[in-house]
Amino acid sequence: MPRIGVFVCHCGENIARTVDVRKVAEDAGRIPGVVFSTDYTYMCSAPGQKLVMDAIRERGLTGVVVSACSPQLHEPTFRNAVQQAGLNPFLCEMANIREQCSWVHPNRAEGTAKASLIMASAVQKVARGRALSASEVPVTKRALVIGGGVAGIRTALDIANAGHEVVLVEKQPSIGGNMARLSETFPTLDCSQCILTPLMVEVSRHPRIELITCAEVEEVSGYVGNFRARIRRRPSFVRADLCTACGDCATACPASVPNEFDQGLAWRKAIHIPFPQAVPSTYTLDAASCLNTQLVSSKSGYRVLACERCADVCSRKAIDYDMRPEIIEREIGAIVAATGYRMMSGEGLADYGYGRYPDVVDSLEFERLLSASGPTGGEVLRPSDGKPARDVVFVQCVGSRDPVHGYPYCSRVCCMYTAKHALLFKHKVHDGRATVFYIDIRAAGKGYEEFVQRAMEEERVLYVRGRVARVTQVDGRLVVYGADTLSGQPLQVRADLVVLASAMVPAQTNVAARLRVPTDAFGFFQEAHPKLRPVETLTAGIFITGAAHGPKDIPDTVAQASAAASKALELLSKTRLQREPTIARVDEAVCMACFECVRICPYQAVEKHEVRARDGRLLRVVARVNPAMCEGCGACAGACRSSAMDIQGYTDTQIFAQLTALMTGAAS
Amino acid sequence: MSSAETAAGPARAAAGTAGPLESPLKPRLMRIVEAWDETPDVRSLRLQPVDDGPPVRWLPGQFGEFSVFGAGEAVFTMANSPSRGEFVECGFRALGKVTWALRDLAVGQVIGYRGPYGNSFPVDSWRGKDLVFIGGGIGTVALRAPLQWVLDHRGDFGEIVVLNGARSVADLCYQKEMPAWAEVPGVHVVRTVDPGGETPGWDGEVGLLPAVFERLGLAPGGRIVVTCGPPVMLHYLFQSLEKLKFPPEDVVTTLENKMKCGLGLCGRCNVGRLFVCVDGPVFTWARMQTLPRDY
Amino acid sequence: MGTPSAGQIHRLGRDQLASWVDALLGERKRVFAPVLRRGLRVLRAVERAQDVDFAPGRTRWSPKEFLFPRTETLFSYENRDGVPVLADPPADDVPRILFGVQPCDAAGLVRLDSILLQDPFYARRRELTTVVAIACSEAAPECFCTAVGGSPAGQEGVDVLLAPLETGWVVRALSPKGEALLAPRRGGWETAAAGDWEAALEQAGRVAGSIGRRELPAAWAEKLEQSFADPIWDELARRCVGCSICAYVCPSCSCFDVADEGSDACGSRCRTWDSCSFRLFTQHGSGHNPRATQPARSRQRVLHKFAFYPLQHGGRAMCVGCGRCIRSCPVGMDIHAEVVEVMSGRPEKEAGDVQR
Amino acid sequence: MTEPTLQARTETAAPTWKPQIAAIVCNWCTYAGADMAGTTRREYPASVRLLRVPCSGRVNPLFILKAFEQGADGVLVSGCHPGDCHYVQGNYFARRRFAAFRSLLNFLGLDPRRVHFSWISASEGIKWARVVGDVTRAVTEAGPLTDWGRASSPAQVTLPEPPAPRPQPAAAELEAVTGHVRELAASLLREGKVSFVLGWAPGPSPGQTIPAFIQRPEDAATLVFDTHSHADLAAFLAGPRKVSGKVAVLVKACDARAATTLLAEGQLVREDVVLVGVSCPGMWRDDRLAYRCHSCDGEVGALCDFTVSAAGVQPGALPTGAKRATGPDPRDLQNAHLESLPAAQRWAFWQEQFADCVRCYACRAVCPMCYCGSCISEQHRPQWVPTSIDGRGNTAWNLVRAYHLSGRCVGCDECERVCPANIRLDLINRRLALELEQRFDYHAGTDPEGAPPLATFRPDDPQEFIY
Repeated sequence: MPRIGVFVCHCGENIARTVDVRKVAEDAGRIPGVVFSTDYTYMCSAPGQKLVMDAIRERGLTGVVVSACSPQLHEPTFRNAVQQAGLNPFLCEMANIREQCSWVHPNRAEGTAKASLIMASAVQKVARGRALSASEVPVTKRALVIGGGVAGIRTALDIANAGHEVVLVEKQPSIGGNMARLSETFPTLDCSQCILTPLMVEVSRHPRIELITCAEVEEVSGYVGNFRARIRRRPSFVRADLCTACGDCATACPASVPNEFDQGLAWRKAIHIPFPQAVPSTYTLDAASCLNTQLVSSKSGYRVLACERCADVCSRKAIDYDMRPEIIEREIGAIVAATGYRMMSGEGLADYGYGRYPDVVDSLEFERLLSASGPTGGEVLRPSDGKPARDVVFVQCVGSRDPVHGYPYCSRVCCMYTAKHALLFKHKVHDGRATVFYIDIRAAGKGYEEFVQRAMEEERVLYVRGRVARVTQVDGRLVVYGADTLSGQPLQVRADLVVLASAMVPAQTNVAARLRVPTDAFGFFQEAHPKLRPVETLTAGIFITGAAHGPKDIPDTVAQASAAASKALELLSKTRLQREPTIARVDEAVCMACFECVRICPYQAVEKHEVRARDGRLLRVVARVNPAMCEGCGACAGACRSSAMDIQGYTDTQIFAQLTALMTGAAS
Repeated sequence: MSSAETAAGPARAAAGTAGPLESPLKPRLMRIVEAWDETPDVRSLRLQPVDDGPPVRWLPGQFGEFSVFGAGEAVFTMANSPSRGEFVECGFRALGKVTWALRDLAVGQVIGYRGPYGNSFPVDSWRGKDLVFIGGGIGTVALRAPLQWVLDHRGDFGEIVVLNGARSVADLCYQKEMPAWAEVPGVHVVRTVDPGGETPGWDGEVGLLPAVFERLGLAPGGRIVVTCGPPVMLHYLFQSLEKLKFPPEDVVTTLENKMKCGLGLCGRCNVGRLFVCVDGPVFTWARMQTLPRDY
Repeated sequence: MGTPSAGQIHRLGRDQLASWVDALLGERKRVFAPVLRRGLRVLRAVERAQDVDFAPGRTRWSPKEFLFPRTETLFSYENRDGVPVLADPPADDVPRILFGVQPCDAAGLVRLDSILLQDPFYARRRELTTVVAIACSEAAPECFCTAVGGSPAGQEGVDVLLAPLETGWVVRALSPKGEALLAPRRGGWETAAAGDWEAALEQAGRVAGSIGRRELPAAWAEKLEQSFADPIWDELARRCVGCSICAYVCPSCSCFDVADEGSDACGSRCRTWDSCSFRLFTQHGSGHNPRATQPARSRQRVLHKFAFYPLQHGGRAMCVGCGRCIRSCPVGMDIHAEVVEVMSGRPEKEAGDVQR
Repeated sequence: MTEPTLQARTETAAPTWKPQIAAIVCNWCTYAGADMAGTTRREYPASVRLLRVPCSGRVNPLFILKAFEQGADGVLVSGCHPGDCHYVQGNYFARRRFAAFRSLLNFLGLDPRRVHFSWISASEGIKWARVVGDVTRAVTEAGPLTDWGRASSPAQVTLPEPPAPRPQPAAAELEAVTGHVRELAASLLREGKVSFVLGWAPGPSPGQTIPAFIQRPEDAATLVFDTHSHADLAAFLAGPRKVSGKVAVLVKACDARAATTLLAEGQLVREDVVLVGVSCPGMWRDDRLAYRCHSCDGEVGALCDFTVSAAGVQPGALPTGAKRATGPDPRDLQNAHLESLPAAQRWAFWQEQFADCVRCYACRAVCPMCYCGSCISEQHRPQWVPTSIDGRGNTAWNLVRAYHLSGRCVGCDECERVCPANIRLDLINRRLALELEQRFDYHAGTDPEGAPPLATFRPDDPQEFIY
């Protein structure tokens, strides 16, 4: 039985000037269920709050309506006050008669009448309210980081350094990601490996980081604080505990294939280590290129090994042809996706001759050509014939900002690395000629613009504003057809090497699907809010960082990695999670299992729940809301035809009663 | 046909020019003078007429239509005996629109009441006999009126056993009153909860009502069994009674079919050719055996 | 003009019937008569005789709604400072005439009377109502009044019976109310020729003969009641989809719901048609439902008409055989066929019963 | 109905009359925007009363209906701009629902000046004041809403009746189909592949067929297929009418679409049902081709396990090749005529139809899409649909059902066929289906895997109706 108190605030003159507050309080007194109503100058003041608290205690109020200002302002104040007086905070409602009444309606009669209706509506809402309490879920204090590039490394280290366990899963045999491939980094030109390797080593040695390479997250179930990850590790056929990375096996191995770490510009053996500084520092036998083609497909039964040279030469007997894929399951509290990017490939690059002419390379390939540890030892040699390149043309916005051939977005880093490429090239080939085709120069980072200016002015890199139409080969030399939009002239430039600043695209799109979090149209992870929640996803407990979220450079990636780590830590720092109680609830008796709610819920908070009889027989399947994941938006309730779904604190019953009160002043 | 046949014609004359009619479904206004929770979901109300008219009269077992204006009507048996008839009491569980609205009302608020309707417990025919009251859950509410009647006319009846059961201790109705019942000489009160429903300090019985009843070892001879409870409980209780050879004529219960009018008009409470609201709600088990299974 | 004589049978030309309707309207009587509206033949309060459709055949709805409205306010309430104030609905004392209904509909009103006359609202309207029925000149395939003791020229519940002749109508008052209705007109009306009435009855007899459906004897009631637990009901009503068309077109179905319309501040308590075919009709608040399945609900309607009601009300079936429920049922549920089917399946049936 | 049960509002438009407008607004944007208007003391009419909900996605469009029922003269629903939703997607769903519901209200002839939608951000106090001003002006022009649940004047509408594109089929063709249906039914039962065959059999009235549940092979001979095999038997596949056990069901083109939708909504277990498509020459109603059949070539959908035509039984959903002549859909022609009328006349037209509704719920009972075990009309906390059989309750019921069918109705028109009050429910359902077709390129009953149109969105969905 409701016993509601209504407290009408004058807000000094702010409300009282145009609203007859006494009349509103009197009107309140006439509403059935209202047992106390009064007005006061400043309800939010200490005496005002005491008035509310005393009335709750003395009159046994079961609901409170404060007719005052906007709930955005003082709802927390009064909910706190009523809680102190022993009343559930969700049984306190604000009737906003200031911002939405006295301040906007100068006519006293109209203002007063409307204020009474607003108050009556709040009374009806409280009268049909129920005490709500936050639900709690436990938190597993372990994070899963997917992707071992610089983003994943930084996140993993931050979380581990803060004292929580981390499972770092990397698809490749080594962590390091694309950053390990880079030669030097803009704008400081420090060596990429030199700054990354220490972090990689720190990861490998960290007592709280479990590094799982050659592995992919296959399935994630559960919810915030309580995920369960199923990780599949491919066999490396080399026992990490025995391998000393001596390299004898690779020397002996007869099978050579292009080295993907060098973007295919060099060769490696079937048994190999991706690069000298790889972490873990262990050789891996690549089953796809090994002569023993049955390694993976055979089911441990009858198998003939065609070649055992690596095993023969391995003094530690680390080679194990019988190694099988391994399923690793881990309980996880928070997940950070750092799956990174790859360079755009395919049809969109055809006009530029990429794939047709070996001397048309993309920027990551060029990084390897520039790298001292790369296939050419840092010399800029043409892939076609290994001769030094003297004329190099750099093309920006290849596939980026180009919805027709590629993607509408800007890849953000190309302007800077192209300047770096041109500059490094000029450092290596002093009399070389570097031409850059660009549309705009976007150099909005610390020291970035200066860096580009340096390339243009000090290194005399020729910047041509215009798009490149195509690249062909004439008489064995590449010709770049473009236009100088500043002069309006068509332009042809001969080149020994053409470097394409191709668009950055998401490296993996299946991870988002496995995590059941949305991506944008291009496969980049969708953040929960573009401004306010940039490293969270709509699914509580799943965070994103690095280029998986969108193209970004190393400083931004590292900053975001730490941001994601801090959001994950916020979660892991709690033993139990408190969730807002104003969330969806299903009347399972009414649910007809059309599961539109499941389709609609942006948070994956609605699940199909099997109702079973005592004997285990499946009776029916109904929707059920996971309180740990529901944010209370109500999109499900707005769709539910049988009205099985309702939002606590904003129930259909409350809304109907409020509408009635707003229109008639009465209860429904 | 009476007076002058006016221009309006004979039909009008036949009807007369009487004023507005009053519906038999129009309730009397009653004020809530007391309200309390029996269990977490069973609530009791004590009502008194708003007007100064004659007191409300009824017989044990009869029911009324209680209404909240704006929500509608619900049927409850009068929960108190007319021998304590200065008030009308009812007990109910909040299950639908009306009962939820009723539950939300405060002392002092006014509701509608009409009745009494239906037949009553044949208390006169029980004179001199031993009685067993068996109430399950909310069903106990329907037994309170005849029980109070019997207690108020203690001398007229023999030994009395009250078996009051519920799913759990918290769900047991009339826990506050049971000690007083037990104090009346010759009244034996047995409380029981379903297995799993007991609390650590529970000193009553544990077991389903029919089983506990069997354990009591009461012999049928001339003993009247008065019972009310959920359909499934009655089903098993009747099996027990059959096993113990209680004559069906000596077993009395009430049927709780859904009703709207209480007058045998609205058509929904019938069990075969009988209307529970008029021919019931009190039936002997013997009578029920002649009825189609429509309850 | 000669002295009108009670009991006299008259003969009306085609136009005379219409002018009678107009005259009744002129007396400020409310006349409900068949009209064609949106492709429906329905009874409506008419404002002029030319709107009336005197063609034979049933109307979509029975006339019961004019005595037992679809929704009716029982009283209104208003909360005045915490105390509800109740007010009775305004009285409506206008005399009314159900003009041109079928004899089965008139019989249906008699069934309604047996249930609802104890309600003063119904009783008042019933008192104010005079029933002018038209004897049927044809039977629809679903008609079976003759199977339940009725007739195309049935007189039960009829105050004035009109029967079609080749060239007009024969009119006869069958009750004091009917007499009273005819009294002011007698002077202007031609007396029926000898044999007119008989000719009309003969015509009705021919119509009766065209109804092919077998009799459903009142004596079946008890046997039907015993069929309650027969699994045949599950078979028969498997296709029943649970709408309430049967109950709402029925001239004798009278079940209702009582519900409040409005807020706690003001509103009214209303009585609204309800139907035994709805799940919620008998479902308890606890969720228990004595009639949990659609066949169980369908059985209730048949048994109410042919077993429970006759056993309560002196033998006659509640059904008057108008055939509306059969005609309008979305899935062709046939109450007549159901009764026959159940009885033919009763193991203890008496041969004579079914043959008859 | 002639008894005075309508509780019409008797309020009249006095010169001082001011409208009451319900504004349902989201917490994060519009409510804050309204606060901003207050903080900056930007005056606006006091006609608008706010109801705060978490998100415009929380707004069940039926709240709008409820507001009118409770006496609102106008309704404004407002949320965050697309892309700004606090819950990211709520307003996108809301936008689709509002488009459907608004189109329904427009079609029924509710004065379009009474219903408004807007996106107003937390910083747009000025926009809030302006929108409230505009809405108030529009509702004031529309005047007091006095005809909710009733027609204020006779509608006097005659709908055009187009000629049928094809004649009645030859009896021999129907007999051949009937023969094959019987054979197939008998063999399915004989081989124990199903426990029931659900088909059509002759009914008690001449020319009528009724749903038949055939259990024994020898009873298959009672099945018929003719131009009156109206019943959409998919209605027996889900919800409270669902037949238990493995069942073979005969479906026409429209019924097959219903089965497809049931599948899409997870109500059918595909393995439990054998769908037998019947090549349909069109159904006849009172000697006219049923409206829905004019534009239908009779070919069953791709889902069927068998297809029966005069030529015989084919396994799978192969086209029978018996493509029938088609013409324009008469429902569209009639709707076009209705929409050419002034809104007030259209409102009167529909109110006259709804006034005859007796709430027998036959429309619901025969509808394959109405599978809710507990229909919203049977729920009383809160009371979505008033119980009373009057203009108010009937309008609520018919609006609720129409909205709940939007994007789901496959146009079998069974509701309209069985309606004892001849309410043209087919026109309403058709109009909404067309709206969703045009807006969202969605055709109900064609894709067993696709998301229903109101359970999905595109960020660039049209929003021409939103301020």
